[in-house]
Amino acid sequence: MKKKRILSGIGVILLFALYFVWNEPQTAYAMHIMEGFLPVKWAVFWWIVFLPFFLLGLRSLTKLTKEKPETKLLLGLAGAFTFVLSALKIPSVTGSSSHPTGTGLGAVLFGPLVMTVLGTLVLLFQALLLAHGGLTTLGANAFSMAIVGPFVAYAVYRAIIPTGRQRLAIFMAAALADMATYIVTSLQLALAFPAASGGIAASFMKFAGIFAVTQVPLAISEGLLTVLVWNWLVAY
Amino acid sequence: MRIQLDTIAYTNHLRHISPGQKLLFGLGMLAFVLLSHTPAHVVVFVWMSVWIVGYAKVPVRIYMSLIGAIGVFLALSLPPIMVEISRHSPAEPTIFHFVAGTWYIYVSVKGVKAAGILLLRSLSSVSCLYFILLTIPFTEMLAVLRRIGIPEILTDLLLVMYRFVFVFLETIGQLWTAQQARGGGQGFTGKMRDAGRLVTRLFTRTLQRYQQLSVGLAARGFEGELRVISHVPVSVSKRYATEAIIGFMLLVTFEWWTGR
Amino acid sequence: MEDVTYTYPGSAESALDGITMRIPKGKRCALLGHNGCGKSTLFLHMNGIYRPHSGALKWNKELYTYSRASLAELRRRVGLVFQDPEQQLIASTVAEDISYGLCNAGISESEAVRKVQDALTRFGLDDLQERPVHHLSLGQKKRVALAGVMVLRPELLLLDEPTAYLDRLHTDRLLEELEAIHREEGTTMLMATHDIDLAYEWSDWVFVMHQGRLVMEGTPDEVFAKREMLAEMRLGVPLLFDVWDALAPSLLPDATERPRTALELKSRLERYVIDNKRKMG
Amino acid sequence: MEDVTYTYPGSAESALDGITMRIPKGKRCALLGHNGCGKSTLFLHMNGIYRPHSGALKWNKELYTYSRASLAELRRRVGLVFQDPEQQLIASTVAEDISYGLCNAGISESEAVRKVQDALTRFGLDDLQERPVHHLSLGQKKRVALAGVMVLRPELLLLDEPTAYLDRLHTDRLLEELEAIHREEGTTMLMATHDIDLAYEWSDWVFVMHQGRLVMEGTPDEVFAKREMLAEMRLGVPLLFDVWDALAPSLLPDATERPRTALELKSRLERYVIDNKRKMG
Repeated sequence: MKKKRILSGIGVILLFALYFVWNEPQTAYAMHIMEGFLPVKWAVFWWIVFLPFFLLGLRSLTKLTKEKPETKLLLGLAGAFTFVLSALKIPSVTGSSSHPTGTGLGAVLFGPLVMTVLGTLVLLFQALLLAHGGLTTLGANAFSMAIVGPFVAYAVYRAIIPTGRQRLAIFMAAALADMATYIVTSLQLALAFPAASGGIAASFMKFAGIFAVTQVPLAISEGLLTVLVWNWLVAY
Repeated sequence: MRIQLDTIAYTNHLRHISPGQKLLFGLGMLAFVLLSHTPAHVVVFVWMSVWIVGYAKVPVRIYMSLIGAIGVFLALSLPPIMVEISRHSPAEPTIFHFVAGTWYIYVSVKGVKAAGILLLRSLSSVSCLYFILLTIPFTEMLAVLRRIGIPEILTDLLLVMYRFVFVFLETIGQLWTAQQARGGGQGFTGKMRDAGRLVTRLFTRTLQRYQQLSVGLAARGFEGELRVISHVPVSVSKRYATEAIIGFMLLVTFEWWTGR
Repeated sequence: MEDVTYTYPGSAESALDGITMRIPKGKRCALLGHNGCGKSTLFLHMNGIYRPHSGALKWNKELYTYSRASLAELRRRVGLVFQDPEQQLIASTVAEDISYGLCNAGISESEAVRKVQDALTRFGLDDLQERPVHHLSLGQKKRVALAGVMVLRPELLLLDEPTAYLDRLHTDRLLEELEAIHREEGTTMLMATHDIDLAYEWSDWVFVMHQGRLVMEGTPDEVFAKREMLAEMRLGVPLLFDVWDALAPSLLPDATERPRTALELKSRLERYVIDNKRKMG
Repeated sequence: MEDVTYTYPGSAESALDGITMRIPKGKRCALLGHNGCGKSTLFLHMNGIYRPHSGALKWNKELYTYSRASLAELRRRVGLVFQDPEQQLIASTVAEDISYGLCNAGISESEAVRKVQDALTRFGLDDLQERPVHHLSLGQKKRVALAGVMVLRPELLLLDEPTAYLDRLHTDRLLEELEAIHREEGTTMLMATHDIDLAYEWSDWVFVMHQGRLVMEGTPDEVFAKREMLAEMRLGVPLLFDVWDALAPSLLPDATERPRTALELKSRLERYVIDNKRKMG
């Protein structure tokens, strides 16, 4: 009996290992909630949460471009740059490749409100050109990636920069923005799909636990990459 | 570098049908999927596939691989929903379960059912999304957005982004090729540094592009507006409109019938 | 009448160093010089994008005023085609991009649609009009950029290295198009290039710039006859010119006109060979 | 010995359509063809970046294996200089960029530093070594790109349109540098270009590609003698070749060698004129 239990334990571990190996190449999608995945009430809910931030960002953008029309071009190019980054494969600590989000760097460079609008447009492009994410789930995805990510990055950067350790600030901003995004995504999924036993909290542990395997190394990778880029940019 | 979905959108056989009509249809079906139940999902998936493969003439092989990729991803997202972890032995019927220490790990019949329903709903809404992506070129979508009164700042940003997404993809592809040709991409640190260099170079190129573009557009009389005249096909096909409306009504009836 | 006088003592980089030039109306002019000699900077001045630190520019004897309205007017009259078409194409399809300048000029929509159609036909872009810009080849992009500028019917067309990176086939096509524009609309043209063979074949008038200064101007024959100066700047002499100079004094001492294309040279030589044989015979 | 055989029946775009070619060792070869005829695709195959859909490539009679180690080895042996240096320069400063290939080749740091210094001196880049790449002129960028490849001492150097968009001054300098490399190291070179005058002047062996096929190869004299074929592809014939063909049969019936540069033509003609006068006199 005891032997059987150990065997089945090993079986579970093997199964999960296999699952993660499979899951790894799919990280491109992992931070996005697919079209149709959220029940309608949650899709609507996240749209409602997302819109005020978006409109605020839009207002500050409009003011900015009224004063200097060329800003429009700069922001458009920055958006294209962010989109291309998100399509770029970067090496992940676990070995295979993964995708950076670029929201950390963007928030530090342009400020979180502007990045909210840009990030949303990037998500829209991903949905429309690559079928990553979706239209009805855009509210939820934009909330986690284009609002929480940039605000966390900006707050972390502002908090650490007075200590004078700029590289650490950049690393933490980029890495924690990624982490925050993935935690919020897990929460969104947990709210939509509470576990039969243990409810939302148990469900959150499941989603967060599984994403952790791919997203934590990715967050570290993105942090490192952002620091590298920052070093080169500052040097020249 | 090209993006496959974008390229197909410019060559599909429904291209010359009014984008408004197609967008309305696609979004309408998407909303319907979110509000309806499983039997209707299956019907929608089949019907949208007929639109995409039959009417828009998207090659079956490409469509299958697109759906396949999404399917694999969806299948991988399902285990967290099916698997339950509890300290108590499961009260509901299970398909299998393990005991690991003091924890019970099990998959319940109810969980599998829920996952199956979710899978079908996702697939059928993805087919609606694909209908929009594969039949409406982005430029025409932009024209529709302009017409329905999306703020100018957004459409302008989308215009610039769309134009330069491809320029930058090209740049990044070329830089990557050059790194390969010069023996790059060896080991983790090597790959990391290469990726960092790529991003840095792309960033400086982006700033250069910005300067060039400001000058280039100033020479063409840029004063803050990016207005263009879009040539958008306006032909509303009666044949397709009829099928869409009748089909939609049948679907609503079907949903009402099965969803009670 | 076309009359641009322009002086501009150098900035820190002294991109332009006290240039005074006058572009003859209705002529095809070439502006020769190495990369980085100030050709592009000069163009951006003529288009009113840069303002000279000192000196002034004139259009038809009137000074540039740099007010908003006059700038818009100026940019309609002076069309600028950049070397890299990526720099000036903004919209996502060919037809939309061509309409961009028209929209800025405040032309009514129906009028603009008609003009875009004309331009599409004129430049053989009919089949491409709905094509997204990122599906075009370099030669096609250059053609779209040119069409987008010509649709405004500028009186002066500035071309910055229009043949750069094009192969001979596409260069020939572009030159044919320029030729047709010049014939039909009489547009004054100024082409910056470092291809002296091209300048020799194409232009009525040649300017030579070196290190921010205008060092020579004149008809192609006058300019290319100053071999020492050209050699000093290492600009070289057109191959045809060279070959002709090698041949003419001994073979055709009474020839007055130089051949401008390889074809012309060839037929002249063939005629000479026949004449010679007759004499001998 | 150099021996690349390569067959590749077209993909959907059929960029390369069943090409078989063999690059003669130690020669300076030119690869002629229009933009988009498949020249760049071919180069990327030779460098092992693309794998043929069918057919195979060989290096010294050995098949390409595409294993990690053999690819690294291959890329050390086959250096590829891209047309647009923007595309090839990866690092931020000149010295850093030149060291990039060395670092990848796993050469020890002290050795690498020495080699970078050599290369800097060799290509006259000493003064620029700390300069960020985006502050360089086009000519300088091309030189850095060439230095970054040559520092690995490849046995075969692939040059994609090296003179595209360079002015004559910089073209001459580049050709001088290539000449020096060829003389000192005996590197086999293959230059893709659409400048037939350049190909005629520079190369020992000429390949002509058209629409993904290799349509001709031979010595420059052999290839350019096939006028009809070249005309059909609208590639043209070198000017000097044309002139010589028009003159030689009647003036110098016993001439066997064609002149390759304008200077050579000139001296030949002068000699002829003198001879002639003496005969007449």
